[in-house]
Amino acid sequence: MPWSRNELAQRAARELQDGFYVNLGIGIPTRVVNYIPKHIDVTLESENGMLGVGPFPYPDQVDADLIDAGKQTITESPKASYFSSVDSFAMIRGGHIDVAILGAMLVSQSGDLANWVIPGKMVRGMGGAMDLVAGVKKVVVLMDHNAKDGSPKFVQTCNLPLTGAGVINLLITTLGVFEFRQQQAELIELAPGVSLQEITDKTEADFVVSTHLISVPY
Amino acid sequence: MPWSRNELAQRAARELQDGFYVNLGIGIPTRVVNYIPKHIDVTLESENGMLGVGPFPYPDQVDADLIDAGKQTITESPKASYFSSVDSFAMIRGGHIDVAILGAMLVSQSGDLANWVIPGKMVRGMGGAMDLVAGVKKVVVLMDHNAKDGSPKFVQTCNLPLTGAGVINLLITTLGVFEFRQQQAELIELAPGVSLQEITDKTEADFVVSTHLISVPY
Amino acid sequence: MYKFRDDEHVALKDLLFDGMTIMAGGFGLCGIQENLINALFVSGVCDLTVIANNCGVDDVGLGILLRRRQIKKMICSYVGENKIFEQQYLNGELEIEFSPQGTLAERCRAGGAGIAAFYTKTGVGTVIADGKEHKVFDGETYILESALKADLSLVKAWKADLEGNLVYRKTARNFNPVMATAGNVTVAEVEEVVSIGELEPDGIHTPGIYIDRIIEGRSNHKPIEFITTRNFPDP
Amino acid sequence: MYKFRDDEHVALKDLLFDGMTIMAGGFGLCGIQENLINALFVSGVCDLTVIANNCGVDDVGLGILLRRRQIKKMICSYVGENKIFEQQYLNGELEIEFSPQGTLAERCRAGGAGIAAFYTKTGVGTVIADGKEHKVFDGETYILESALKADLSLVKAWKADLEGNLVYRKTARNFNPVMATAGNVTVAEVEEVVSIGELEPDGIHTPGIYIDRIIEGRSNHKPIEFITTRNFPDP
Repeated sequence: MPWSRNELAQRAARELQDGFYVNLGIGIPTRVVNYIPKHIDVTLESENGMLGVGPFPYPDQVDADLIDAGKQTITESPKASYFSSVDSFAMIRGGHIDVAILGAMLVSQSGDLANWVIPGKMVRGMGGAMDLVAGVKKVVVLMDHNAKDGSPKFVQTCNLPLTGAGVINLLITTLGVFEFRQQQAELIELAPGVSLQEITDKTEADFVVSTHLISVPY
Repeated sequence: MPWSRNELAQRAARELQDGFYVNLGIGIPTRVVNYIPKHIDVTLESENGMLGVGPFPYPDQVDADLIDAGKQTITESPKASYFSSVDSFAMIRGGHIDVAILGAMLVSQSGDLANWVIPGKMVRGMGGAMDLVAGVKKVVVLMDHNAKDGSPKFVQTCNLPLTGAGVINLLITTLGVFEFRQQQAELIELAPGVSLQEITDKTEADFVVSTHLISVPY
Repeated sequence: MYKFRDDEHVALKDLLFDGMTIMAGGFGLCGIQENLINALFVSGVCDLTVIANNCGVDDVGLGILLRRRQIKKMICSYVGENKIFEQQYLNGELEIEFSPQGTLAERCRAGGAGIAAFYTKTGVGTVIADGKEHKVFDGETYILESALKADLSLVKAWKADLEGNLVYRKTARNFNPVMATAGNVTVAEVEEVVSIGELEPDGIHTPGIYIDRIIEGRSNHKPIEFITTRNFPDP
Repeated sequence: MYKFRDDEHVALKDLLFDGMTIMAGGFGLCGIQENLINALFVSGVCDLTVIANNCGVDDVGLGILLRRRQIKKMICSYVGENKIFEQQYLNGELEIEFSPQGTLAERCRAGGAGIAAFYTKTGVGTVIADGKEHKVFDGETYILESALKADLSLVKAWKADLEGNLVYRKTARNFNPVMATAGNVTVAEVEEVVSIGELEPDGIHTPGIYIDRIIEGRSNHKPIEFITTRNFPDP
């Protein structure tokens, strides 16, 4: 059975290590915060200018001067620091953030990411996504393995404008986990009960299968 | 009679206007601070990272964390702010400082400045001088008109490594004042009692004489 | 004292001209110049090129300038949820230049810091790289991005002293400090003006050299785009 | 807690190797890492390329590393008054690369900020421009300067919390914040370590993300190069 969206977030949380600085994108990635193991100390960055993002505020704590990159009201953790957009993206582009976890529209077999243009809708802009994928040490992408109409989202070539070319390190879909090395995808893990046959059938991208493939019967 | 070094500083102070942000070089330029008219509010910048340099400290105020670009102990004025070397030179290079007043070894007729290599001595480096002359809105140079051996210091071409090419806006020597426009020098003022003949004889550089030349009999 | 102005209209009056380029700090509706933007609206200045990370929403922030069609071109990273914007864009009345958020910030920094252009990895292999110079450093490809400057920069800070030294509050800092450096003239709107000497010199975010005029904002609504909260814990 | 180390020797021990590149903040003797530099001296690590604005004086700061001939090359803007330095340089034992002070700072910033290179006006028409790419923007000539990075950065701050958030004091800030960003590993020496939450989040100069290890300096002599004072006013 495929992973649920919460299980995607839970699987992504396993990529986090003690002391990591992490940027979480809008959507499913924000749920990762619920699955960070208690014994691990992770600092969340928000690209509008802070390190040490805390949980949502209680209703009487809401502060208009304290929002995250998704423009939602947040709180600060005790170790928080604030800085300008220039300093924030110097940090991102300079490779100081350990992991960025992002959503995707399409992913290509060479690790290209397309997540800023939604077909048929007006282009609203890439925000900080291009900077994040170009700069962060490890880019983890979470997405449904297929679109609602069943069409593959992990494809040979993205036919949507790219956010970054060959930038993805790890792709976690509802059916499995792919690692990218030298812009070559390798299937390393299957969601419980998902067969190699099933994931192959539902994928357009070429990929190799790890000799250490993790496969759990449901 | 030529201007004394204090009179050079006094003449340079006349270039300052209310609200100006000013960088003063080491040597004679530091004396300019003694001649700033009381009714004028000028903010001194030190390129090691502060605006609002105050006077030297009283002996019991000396603070090792508070020095100017000449590595001398100083104090802060009430409106002072501190910033990093990066931000300091962003300010300088970005053209935010109104005037820099500097010393010189040689000046050429096209406004080239040579002040970082002393002949016969080991090269110690240019420090922030190249950044200042490239970035500050108005560069004023103060120097003796001739070297100790009588040789001209305002020359056709500098035969010393340059600090900047065509960067000088105003040259104040012990004999007079030259303005540079389109890398062409124009004599606009003579020190009291100095004749056009005398300054011409003691200058190697080509210059034009202003139709509004200020000449005061001694 | 000479930097302080009585209100937003007085502060901007002689600085505005049709066709000018204006930078405005802010991220979404956080750290925007409510009063100065209102003065822009009232002035009717038009054919503006606006450089800002976003363009407000329909009735708030830079969005209000769209009602009088004052903006000709936006340089931004994300448009936001803005129906009038979408309409004017689809009608061809409004031009957009998208710049990735970090590149946008860095281009403004370059403008203020005397850097003409810089090489960045951001956008390599995307439409953003089209027509730009590519160069390889240490085996990696970078693209050349150029500086941005403005005729006028509008910034919002928490506090200012009369010298123009500014302190921002939390994430309302965002693009404000960098845009303060890249305007030919910079006007700051603050919540509180304090005496010289009240701000800690080590804690000043924008030195007064960058600020030409200051107003104390008359209204500080500080609207919030998305209020998200958690429940109070059980007692 | 995991960033704090007992002393300067423990903090550096496993990070040093011959031939490495080290950045060190400081301007003259102001804001230098007295204890960490001493640990470098004691370690005997050699063939160093050192990137710093200056090289201390004979017996203080980076100057002490010259006594054991640990430095192979200096990248700096000004050598300072240093007899041993002069001697080793004239003997050809020491290589110097001069970079204008602002260009040096900006090159370190580029290294830390993912900018491969940038165009600046500084140095155009001087020996600094020799062999560098020239390009005209808006009628003005600029030269291309490249990023600097280091295997190890040493910085001095006033206070740190255990997360590594740093606050500097007055002009001792200088090159320290930028060098904190450009080291593969960065070690901070501070005068006082405080608990998490004690530093004002809006007032932090270097966020902890840049700091890998922290020590509280055992000695803080803070020597002064030139003591200049004025006389007490007449009573």
